[in-house]
Amino acid sequence: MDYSSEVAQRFRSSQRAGALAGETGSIVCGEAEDRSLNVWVRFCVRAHGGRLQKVQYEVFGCPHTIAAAAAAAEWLEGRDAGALNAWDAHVTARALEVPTEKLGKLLRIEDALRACGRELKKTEFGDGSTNGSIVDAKRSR
Amino acid sequence: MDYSSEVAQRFRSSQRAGALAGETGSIVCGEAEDRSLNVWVRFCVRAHGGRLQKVQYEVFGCPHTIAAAAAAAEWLEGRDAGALNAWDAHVTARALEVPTEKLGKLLRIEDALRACGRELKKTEFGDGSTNGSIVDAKRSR
Amino acid sequence: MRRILYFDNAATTPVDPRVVEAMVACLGPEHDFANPASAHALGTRARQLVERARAAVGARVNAPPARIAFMSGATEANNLALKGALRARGAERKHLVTTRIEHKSILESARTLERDGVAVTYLECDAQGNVTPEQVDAAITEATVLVSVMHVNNEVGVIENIPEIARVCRARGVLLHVDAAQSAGKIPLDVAGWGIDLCSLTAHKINGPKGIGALYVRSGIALAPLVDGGEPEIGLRGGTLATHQIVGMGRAFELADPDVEGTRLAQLREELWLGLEALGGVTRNGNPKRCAPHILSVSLRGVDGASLLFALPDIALSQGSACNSSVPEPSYVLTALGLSDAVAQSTLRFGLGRFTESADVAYALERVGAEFNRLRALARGAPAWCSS
Amino acid sequence: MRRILYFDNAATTPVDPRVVEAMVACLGPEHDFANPASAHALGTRARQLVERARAAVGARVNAPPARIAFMSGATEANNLALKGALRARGAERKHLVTTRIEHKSILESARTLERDGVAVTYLECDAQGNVTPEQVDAAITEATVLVSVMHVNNEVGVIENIPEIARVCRARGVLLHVDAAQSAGKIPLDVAGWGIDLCSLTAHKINGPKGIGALYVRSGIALAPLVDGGEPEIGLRGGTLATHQIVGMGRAFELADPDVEGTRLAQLREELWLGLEALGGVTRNGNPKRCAPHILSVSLRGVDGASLLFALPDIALSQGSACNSSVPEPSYVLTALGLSDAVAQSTLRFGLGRFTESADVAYALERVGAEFNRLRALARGAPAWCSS
Ligand SMILES: Cc1ncc(COP(=O)(O)O)c(C=O)c1O
Ligand SMILES: Cc1ncc(COP(=O)(O)O)c(C=O)c1O
Repeated sequence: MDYSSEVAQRFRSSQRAGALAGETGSIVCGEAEDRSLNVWVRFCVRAHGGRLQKVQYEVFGCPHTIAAAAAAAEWLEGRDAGALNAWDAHVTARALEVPTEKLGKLLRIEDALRACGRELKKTEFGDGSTNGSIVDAKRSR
Repeated sequence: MDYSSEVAQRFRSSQRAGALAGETGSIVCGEAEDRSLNVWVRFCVRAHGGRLQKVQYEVFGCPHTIAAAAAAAEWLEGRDAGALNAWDAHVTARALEVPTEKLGKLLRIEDALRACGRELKKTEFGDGSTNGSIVDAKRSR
Repeated sequence: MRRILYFDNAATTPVDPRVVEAMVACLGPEHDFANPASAHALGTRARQLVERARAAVGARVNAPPARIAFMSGATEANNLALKGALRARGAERKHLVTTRIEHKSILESARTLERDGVAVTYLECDAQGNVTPEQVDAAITEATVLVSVMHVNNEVGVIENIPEIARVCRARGVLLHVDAAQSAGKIPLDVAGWGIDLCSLTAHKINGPKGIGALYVRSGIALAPLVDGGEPEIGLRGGTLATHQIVGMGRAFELADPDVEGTRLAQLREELWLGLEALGGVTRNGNPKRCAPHILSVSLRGVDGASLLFALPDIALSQGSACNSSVPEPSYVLTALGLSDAVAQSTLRFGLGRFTESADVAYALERVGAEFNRLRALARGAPAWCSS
Repeated sequence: MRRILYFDNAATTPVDPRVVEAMVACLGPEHDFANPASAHALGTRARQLVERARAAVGARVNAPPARIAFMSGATEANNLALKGALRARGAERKHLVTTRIEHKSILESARTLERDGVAVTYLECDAQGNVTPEQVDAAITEATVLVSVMHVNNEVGVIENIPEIARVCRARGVLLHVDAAQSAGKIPLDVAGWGIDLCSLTAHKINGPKGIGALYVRSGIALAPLVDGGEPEIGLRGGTLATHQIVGMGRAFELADPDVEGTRLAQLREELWLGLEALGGVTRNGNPKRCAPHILSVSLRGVDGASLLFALPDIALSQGSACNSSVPEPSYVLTALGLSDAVAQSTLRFGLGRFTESADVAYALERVGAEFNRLRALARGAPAWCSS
């Protein structure tokens, strides 16, 4: 298996890695998994005024999955909440030179982000009304 | 194919090798061949008073055949004419470490010597009466 | 290239410099490069070197050298053993017994034979990787021609009970083939004493060259050849003998020392295991009481093995058998031992070898520990299936 | 050992020191010894070396590298080509066309197929060793699956008309296999341009290592594998890739130069022939106008070749193909050319190579002349059959 240097760099990065805990403000999470693909991923975001102030990821999976989750978190941070629905696994797959047979794994990242987006919507469009409680949405196949 | 050092030495020897020509005295020859074994051999002897004074060989064949012919000529020289019938391919085969599958070639040497012996008998028991003419006996298979 | 610590000695080993020296002496214009089939003195010299190597190989595993046929490796030997033994029989019903945890070259040869109409029984192993002589006995039918069981499994290192399995095969009058690619020279192997009929050997797992191996064929056993040609090895395998390769194999078998080296490696392996066990969440695969000295298979639960490997570019390790396919399948061997897909995929195989030292084990422990901890922290919230 | 002049380069060649260097760089603990199938960086490095070698081999013979499968030599490649192509077909009537002067690995594979029910036509060659495209055309039937004709004959050096034979095969819709063991790197060979379907290659005839070769398989051709295993070469041949062997083959193919070296060898061969011819009683075998540069087959009439060889311990020569059996049979190749048994057995094959020099030719001429004269003097009175 060959990995691009961008995959390597993102895989190693600890920025935004791990759970988003001990934070004030509205935090929502979304996760997705696929046992047959050996993937699980969860994103947690703190949003304020419709903007994603902080995005963290947790992930179990192969290097491409981990790197793509890191890339997604970086891309999302600072954008407005709609970005959770806009993130495109195909674009990241291309950017990271992920082989097509692994696209299924990256689609679970999309799923987790969409789940996150739905949660955020529920919490009054991400305006902070859930006050620090973590809301979790899960999508599994 | 491995050859013993005795084979090597006799194979290389030029003593007694070649036709017996330009000799005075009674010369008789005997030859034998086997096309399927790729062997031809001829012995010529000059006998006097029932003794083989000189024995020469000509040979076409493999190293064992050539070495055995040389060995036969050496063994015969100086012996009495009966030795032409006594020479034993099996004994020489053992002495030269000739593989059994090659014994057939050495038996042609026996044949040539026996033919020689018969010729010699015809010429009044080898007492010189043919006066230098070469008498040839051939046995072929 | 930056120095990479080599912990993949079950995939292949570096060639011992003494073996390299012997090989090089059979290559160049001033060396013993001739064709061992040539009748001239240089050919004779090459032939002597080949025969000396054959004797060395036989001596190491207690097999009569005259019944050892050199060929391209254990893969070919395995193919020849199975296909050769089954095809040498007539058109009658034929049956082969083997196990689920054999090397691919056995399993795929068995599949080929199945397509040709041979019935094949694949024995299950227990959770520790062992098949029992009783299982073998129970599987043998009137149609059974051959039983093929590996001596040491290449993924988990488990040692099968070949002496007892051989006893069963002899009692039942069927042939026994043993794939000894991972055992010869590593642990005691007594081909003649145990009564093994066919035995596959290879050089490159014991610091010999890749591309050379051998099949021992007990006298009197008929095999249908795979590779025809003039002057075949023990009547079975044509082709120009690769003097340097054979000489390298001979030297490697001479140098291999199951006693001294085996003991040293088993100690290193235990050092490694104790260190990994201390990390928590690490389980060992294969029977720890019947384990080859050079293989340690561990599952680092809660992380994907591919990620762990990627995090450890400074250590050459593998997840199981050497295989660089882009989407790793969970290993069929680990699955046969009862591991879930996720745990199978969290498994690493450490292969220790002649050049592995205690300091290397310490370094590996530190690095593996650090990356394992980082990656499992990243997946702390993951569901239970990711680690069980 | 006393220095022996090597004139047996058709049996095998010394490995070029530059090739040895490349091989050694893939062996030791500090080298590129890893298993090319391993996923780690060292495996990747080995894989790259293998692929570079594959490209070099392909480039030398104009064959797409992706269709070249490495294996243990041309013997195995020949077996795979014939058995693989015929066995890949169903149970219908099947026919193979080949010639009487092929290498043993072809003829014995053909025999094995005959035993399995395949019909085989063995084409006769003319007195110069050539088979014609017309003969091939005439032999092809509706059942013909494969035609197998060697490019250069290993005993007499005759070059067969492969471009035209390939044209016939294409026109008739049958596969063509070419055994190029003696031609690749020696004379021009254009696998893709001529439209060859299957082509056997080996390293050790062009100063590469013994025990490594390859089969080119045109895209789209189905072959039944001989040696099953994981991660097979182009889906055809299992087994750990022997990095050092493959790298050695690649380097040997890179270094081979049919133009410059071929011209030099052809000149030496003519020097040798003129000298031998001048002895009288020496005839040349094989078409002198279509002759590989490195082979000269001559009959030294009136002496047994075994004796001539024995008289020349200082020159490594052979009577024909490498074969050290104790009772030499007259060569089937020479017999096919119409030589009598006696003349066939008076034949020597001179194999010239990279390290053969003009002074060596002069020495050989002197020595061969002297011993030939001595031995034929010894058999001057012999009957005509000994020399005709
Ligand atoms: C158990 C086992 N059998 C067979 C083989 C195949 O051996 P080779 O690489 O010599 O073909 C291997 C390793 O590759 C192995 O580990
Ligand atoms: C014409 C020909 N074909 C095939 C072979 C076999 O090649 P290898 O020695 O690589 O098995 C040889 C030489 O041995 C040969 O001369």
